[in-house]
Amino acid sequence: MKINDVILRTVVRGVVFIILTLGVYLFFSGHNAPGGGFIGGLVLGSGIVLLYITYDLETVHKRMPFDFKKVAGFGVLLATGSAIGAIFFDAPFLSQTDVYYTFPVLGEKHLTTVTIFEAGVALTVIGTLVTIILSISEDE
Amino acid sequence: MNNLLVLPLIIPIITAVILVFLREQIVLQRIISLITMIFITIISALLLNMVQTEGIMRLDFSGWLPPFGILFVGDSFSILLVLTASIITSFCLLYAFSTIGSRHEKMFFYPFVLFLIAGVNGSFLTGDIFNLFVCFEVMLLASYVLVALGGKKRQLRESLKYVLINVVASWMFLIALAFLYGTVKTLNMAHIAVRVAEAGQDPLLTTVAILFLIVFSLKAGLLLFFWLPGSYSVPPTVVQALFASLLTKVGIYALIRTFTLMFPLNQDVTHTIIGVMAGITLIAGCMGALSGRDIYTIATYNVIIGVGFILIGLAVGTETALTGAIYYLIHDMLAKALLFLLVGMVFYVSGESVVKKMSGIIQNYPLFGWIYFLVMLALAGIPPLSGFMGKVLIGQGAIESGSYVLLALGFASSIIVLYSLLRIFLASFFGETTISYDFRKPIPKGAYLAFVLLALSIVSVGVGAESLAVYVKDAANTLMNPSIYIDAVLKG
Amino acid sequence: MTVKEILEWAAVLLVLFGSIISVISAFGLIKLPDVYTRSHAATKSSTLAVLSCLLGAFIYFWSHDGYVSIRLILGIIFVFITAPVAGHLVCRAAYRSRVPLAENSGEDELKAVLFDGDIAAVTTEAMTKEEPEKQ
Amino acid sequence: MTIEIAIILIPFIMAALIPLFYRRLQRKFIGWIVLVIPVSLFLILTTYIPRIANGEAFSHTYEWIPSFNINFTTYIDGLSLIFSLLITGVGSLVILYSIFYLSMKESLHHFYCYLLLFMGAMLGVVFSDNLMVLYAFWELTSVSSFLLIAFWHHRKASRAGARKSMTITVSGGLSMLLGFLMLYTMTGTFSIREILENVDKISEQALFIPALVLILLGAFTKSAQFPFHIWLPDAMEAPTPVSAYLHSATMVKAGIYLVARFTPVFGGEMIWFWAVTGVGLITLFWGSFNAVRQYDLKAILAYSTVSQLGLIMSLLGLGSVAVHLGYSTSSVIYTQATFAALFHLINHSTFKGALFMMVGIVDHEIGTRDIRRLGGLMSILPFTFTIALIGCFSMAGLPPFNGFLSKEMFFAATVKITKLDIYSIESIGILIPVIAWVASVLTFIYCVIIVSKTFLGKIKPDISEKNPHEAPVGMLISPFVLIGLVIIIFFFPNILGEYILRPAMASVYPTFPLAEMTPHIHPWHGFKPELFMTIGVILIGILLYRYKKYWMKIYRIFPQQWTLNAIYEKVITSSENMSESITKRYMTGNLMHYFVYIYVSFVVIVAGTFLVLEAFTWDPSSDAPVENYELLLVFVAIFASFALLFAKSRITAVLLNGVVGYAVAFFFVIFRAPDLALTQLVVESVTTALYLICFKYLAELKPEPSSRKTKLSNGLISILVGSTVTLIGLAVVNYEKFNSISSYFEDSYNLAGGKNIVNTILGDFRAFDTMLEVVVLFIAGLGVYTLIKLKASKKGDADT
Amino acid sequence: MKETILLLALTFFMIAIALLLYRVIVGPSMPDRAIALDTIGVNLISAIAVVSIVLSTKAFLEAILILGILAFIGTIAFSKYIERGVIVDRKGDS
Amino acid sequence: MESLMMILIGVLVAVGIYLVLSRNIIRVILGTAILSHAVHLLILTMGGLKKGDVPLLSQSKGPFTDALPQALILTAIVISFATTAFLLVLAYRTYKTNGSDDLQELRGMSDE
Repeated sequence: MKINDVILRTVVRGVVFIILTLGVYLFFSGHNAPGGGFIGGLVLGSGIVLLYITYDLETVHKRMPFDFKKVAGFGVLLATGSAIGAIFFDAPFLSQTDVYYTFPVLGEKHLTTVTIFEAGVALTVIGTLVTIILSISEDE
Repeated sequence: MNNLLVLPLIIPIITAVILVFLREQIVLQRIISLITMIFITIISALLLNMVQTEGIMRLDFSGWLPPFGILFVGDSFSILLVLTASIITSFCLLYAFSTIGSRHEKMFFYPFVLFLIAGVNGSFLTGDIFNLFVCFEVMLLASYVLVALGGKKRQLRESLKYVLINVVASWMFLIALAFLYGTVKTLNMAHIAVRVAEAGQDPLLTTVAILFLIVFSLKAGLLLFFWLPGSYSVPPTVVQALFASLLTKVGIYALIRTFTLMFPLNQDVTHTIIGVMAGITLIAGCMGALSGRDIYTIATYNVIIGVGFILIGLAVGTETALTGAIYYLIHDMLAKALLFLLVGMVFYVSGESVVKKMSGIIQNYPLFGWIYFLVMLALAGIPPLSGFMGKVLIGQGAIESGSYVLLALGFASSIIVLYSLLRIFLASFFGETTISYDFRKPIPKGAYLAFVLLALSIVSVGVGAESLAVYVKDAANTLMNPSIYIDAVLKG
Repeated sequence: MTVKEILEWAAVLLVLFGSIISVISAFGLIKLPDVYTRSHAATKSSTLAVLSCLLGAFIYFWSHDGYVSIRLILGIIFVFITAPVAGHLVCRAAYRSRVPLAENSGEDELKAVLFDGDIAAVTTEAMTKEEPEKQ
Repeated sequence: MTIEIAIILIPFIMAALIPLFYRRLQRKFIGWIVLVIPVSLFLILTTYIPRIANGEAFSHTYEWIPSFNINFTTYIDGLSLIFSLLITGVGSLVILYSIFYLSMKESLHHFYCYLLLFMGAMLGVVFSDNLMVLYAFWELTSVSSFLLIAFWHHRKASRAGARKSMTITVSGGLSMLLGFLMLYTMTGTFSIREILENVDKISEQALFIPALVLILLGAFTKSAQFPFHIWLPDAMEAPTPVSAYLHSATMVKAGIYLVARFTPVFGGEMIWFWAVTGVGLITLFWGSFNAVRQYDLKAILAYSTVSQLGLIMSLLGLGSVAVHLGYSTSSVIYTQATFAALFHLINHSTFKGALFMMVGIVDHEIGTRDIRRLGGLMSILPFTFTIALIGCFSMAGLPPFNGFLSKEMFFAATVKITKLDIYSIESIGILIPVIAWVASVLTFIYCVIIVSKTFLGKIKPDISEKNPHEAPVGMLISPFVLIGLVIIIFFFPNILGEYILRPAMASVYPTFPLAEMTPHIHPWHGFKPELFMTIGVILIGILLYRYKKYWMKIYRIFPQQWTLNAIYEKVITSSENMSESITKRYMTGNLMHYFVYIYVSFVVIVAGTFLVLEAFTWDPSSDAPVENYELLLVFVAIFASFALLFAKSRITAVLLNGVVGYAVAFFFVIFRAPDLALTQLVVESVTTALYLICFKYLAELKPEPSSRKTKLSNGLISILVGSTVTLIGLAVVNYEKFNSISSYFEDSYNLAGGKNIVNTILGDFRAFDTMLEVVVLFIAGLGVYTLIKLKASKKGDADT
Repeated sequence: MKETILLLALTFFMIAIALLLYRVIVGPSMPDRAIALDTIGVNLISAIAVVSIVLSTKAFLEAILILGILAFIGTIAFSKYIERGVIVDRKGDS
Repeated sequence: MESLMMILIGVLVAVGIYLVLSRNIIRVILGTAILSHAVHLLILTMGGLKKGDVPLLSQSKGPFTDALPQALILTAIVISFATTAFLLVLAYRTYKTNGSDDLQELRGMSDE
């Protein structure tokens, strides 16, 4: 017996957009307001999970053809890489640095390596979350 | 600041993640993982010598001075253990190359091993109690996966128990951490030591210390070892060997660190309890080893006996005893790894795990048999093999401090160790063989290589005890005088 | 009383109103006879409660700190969109999993369509009907 | 590298070389090549005799583990020289013998390898000055003798015998090690000589007596003293050359060596005197008593060895009174017992070695060692008969053989000791000569049995059918050399006394003037009590042998299950069974039980400490205020969690868990933790989703099948744990001795450029935690993937 | 005064939650419980808003939004589970 | 408030432990979930409750509530999430291969 999900899917299309935006927002606002790589990643991940729930594995996989294990792995590499980078500058492991850089359009922005670190964290969280959900759902 | 200190943790992690991307290239995975471990071995050997010349090293992550940031502290004790762990892992990897099989290798076996060793090394090196928890978790998560890797019926069943018990243990760790933070309001181990000393380790702090004792006992298999025999006998042989040699030792390390650095003051209470627990562990371990009818049971209970024996050293608490405990710890790591590799190989060549159902293995595999004989003697503490120095020094310490009951139990236990392992040797290795030489299952060369290397290290640790003495003595000295550690962390 | 204070009071009262509605809706959830009626209490009055409450908060922050919270507006919109969908889905799930209606309910018209008749035929019919909407 | 080190090392080097090169050698040459080593060592050692007789001693130290005072110190004095000569001398003969004894099919390389290992270990024992090195070699002798005994490891009895000897001797070794460690604790040195210098200081210490007892235990187990002798008869499963070597000259003598070596340290103690003498005498009696009833020739010899070792041991005990008395003209006479001990040590090696080789020949040629199946071999094996006759007469203490001399001295010593009035010898001292005499009678009897049952009488038919003949010359050389010695020593005992025994006496009694301690040994020394005792032995012995069948019944008095062997077996099996039943009882494999153990020990240990130390305090005055809604929230959380206990369906349970999670999140809100609230909410929802996804593969909840009693006790345990946590928590809340380090983080904007303190902690101050936690997450994700993808193949892989 | 009213409102929300908890526990059907949990979530949103007012902090506004999202996702998941026993379909349903 | 929280934590611990002592895998896992809730609250309580403002510098001048426990709990939450995910999968794999979700039946002593 097929069950249609028209209402759900229609709403979710919008909602997922909100969720993903919120995720990105949380990711960037982390340094000064609640949020950060972790929560951002979790929210983004749960947005993707919502997609999986409302659609199905195949459909979503066509739209997002990533190997989420590798996304997670890439995240870990990014986090550890940004941490280990300090070693080459003879600074203690994990030392963060920041610069103020003036972009052509955006004006002066505060850039920190913490952001790379946080991005690594977020990617890992997304990757892992989706990997777990996907692996279980694919099990027969 | 010394960035070398973080390498034993970070290199395996990065390599492990890279290996995840190289999933299909098995040969490449093997080479990279082995190179990584050798690299870490070299690094830690380097560090060990640096500690001797420059004193205790520390690395404040991001440059935040203790007690505010997290830091790694390398003293002789921790780096000795890192070194031993790295060496053992390299050898075990050699064994794994020829035995683990491509099914496992494609399922990220090497990454998980590397994660495990990263967690282990992190636990040894960290100077922050909450970070210790996190490192434990890295190690544990990797171990959960490794126990269950393979998906056999028995394996899943035992790993479920293993995971659940460890989840509860981690929970208790968190409880203890909460209480610790609630009392001393800091997380840096050296800083905790200072504050505990300031408060004179009052009753409440002692209670917290006892909580930590329970937590680490669960990890170390001190008194609370119930989970150990089941879960250590199900995973693939290499994993068993790694577990037996590394995991409980991390718990032991944590116990020693906790009760020499952070809570050394109320020894009447804490060390008495440790002593009682170690005694019961020894008795129970001996009974288990005596009752064992299959090789895995005997081997796993020997792990428990080893734990009890080492912790006698802590319970006694004199410098000699701690020196002995460190020696014995190193010995036990090497010997238990070898023992489990051998036991696994016995199962492989005979297809049997019940002692009485096999015989005459030594006729087809003489070298294999003699290496078993060697490790048996080493575990029984026969000189000049590796177990001897530790046993002598722990015994000396116990005599000095008058702990005769523990002394008697400890020495009696080595007879049981010998007896139980001798039973395997006589029944399984000696006797008539039923399989002719030509029809035997060949033992892979890599496995032999691992055996021989481990056996050589057991012999050289025993014979060359002097070359280790300077490090071990320094380690014990630091343990006995926590102010050295504290000053190194909090000053300068 | 300044405008600011009036607004603050309005906010506080809105919150109070919301909380009372919320309790009423909770009572509804307790008292109503079956899941379908309860879902009314849950989706309709609870949404009202939360909307008034969020509105109150919005007004409060606006008046108190001069802070226009986009997040609160978003939240309001979000609840506004999702609450009915959630209610719909749960009720449908309930019906499909054959949770019985209260005894004093009126006629159950869907029952014949969904469970008693030729299920395959009905569903394919339903699907063909929905086809254009889907695109 | 000095010559002493070389003496110890050469056997080891050779032992290591044999397995490497034996394939290149012809099998028959292995033995001859090996033989070179003990012979040359023996010759080298003989060069020491004159120098040591002059009172020199040789010592060299090589650092091994100087950090812990463990050094490789060799020390050769008179005492070690005797033993080393025996080891290498008898060793040469044994290897010579075994070249002919062992068939070419045996794994000769193993045999010689073990034998050389053993020889090296024994040399190490007697040459070591450092107690730890001595211990190392001591255990090595146990190990190598284990290998020798288990040489025919396809035989079950060999394995059992090897196991028993290993277990007992290693245990003894361990107790000896403990004794050594106690000595070290008292003196701060492992060097025997340095300990000797400090004897006065340590004899008053509390550890002195325990050390004495423990070291004696080591010596007794090694020397097969009662009741530890049980391993020795079983060890006879070894090839006969091994028995000849281990049990006549070497391994069992190690205990004697140890006792002699430590006599100057402990000899002054009463307990030493009684322990050594008493145990020696009991062993002497018990060994001879049991030897009489054996049927296996080797078993007779085994028990006779036990008995003879008891004799030597008791002599050493008797000699120790001299140490107690100190030097005076009247006390010197008691040193003669020790002299006799050393003398008998050599004598025993000669005749017992010969006898073992004799039995080997009989076994080799006839194919059995059972005296019930032997008889009349005199005509077939005339040379062997000669060996047996001389060896047995010497053992029985008859002239003109060396056993007579030492036996006489033994009697003399036992008689002499009764005249002393220390150690309450006056009350029970008379037993000493009595037991010695009775045991000697028994010794005489079994000696007669060996000779008569094997060689006299008629030849049994099944033996004559095989048409046996005398052994090859090669096999006879060694025993003839030994019985030659038996006779030579009788006639020229004083050469031995002067050059070999006297220097050894100096080692045992360092404070005594050497010249007075060497009695002149006469075969004839007048009508003294000892002579009458010997005559009595012979007469009564012959009588008893004649009427053996009448008194043999006494052996049946002891029921079979009460023999020491049976008790040993019973102790082992019952301890195994008991361990098994106890272990099985608590190691149920049921996770619930394991959790119960954990929680019970948690409560007992933690709460116990907490209450005993009276650490509980509670002062709610500084608590934050409680609002109504918070109270309600607490109730909601409590109710939700309680309801979880009774949830009948898993969805309900998960929903309730969700409620608890929401409540926790709201607590985070109330307690001003926005990041936590966010994380908690997301994680809670994702976890709930995970539960739901996994429920597809899991069964619906069933009511708990546990019994009411289990439920009650579980409930009690959980309440106890819960209240322990609460009570400690209440006490901790009021613990306000320190300020938190987190005030430092409040400057986060200046320090780390972030205004969210929690986030700066996570991303900067404690970024390392975050990094690792990401790794944890990654491992978990990968782990889930592997768990699902890697399923056990149907056929099941044997090992991976 | 305002504060008292706000606390009173919070108390009301808690009462509502407690009542809903009753529904979660008692059921009787799964959808009942799911609805009740959803409503608890919605009530929590309000409660968090009120707490934000009381503490006069904007730190929890994200939490409000998140909770809205999650309550929605949770309800979808539950209803899908109740309806089909599976949350994530493997294949497209067309 | 602290005392009240400690009582709540005690109750949660007791409930969690009772569940962990169950024979059914799902109950045990739920028990660990409750236990981790309890310990998170405990860590928070140990840092002191309502002692200051939300630890955001942009929102207040202080004093702030203790931020360190919050960071610790965050880490702990993530770790317990990771563990729970693994545990759940392990549980159902065990159930599928061993055919039982009763831990007493999963003793595994007799069938070997």
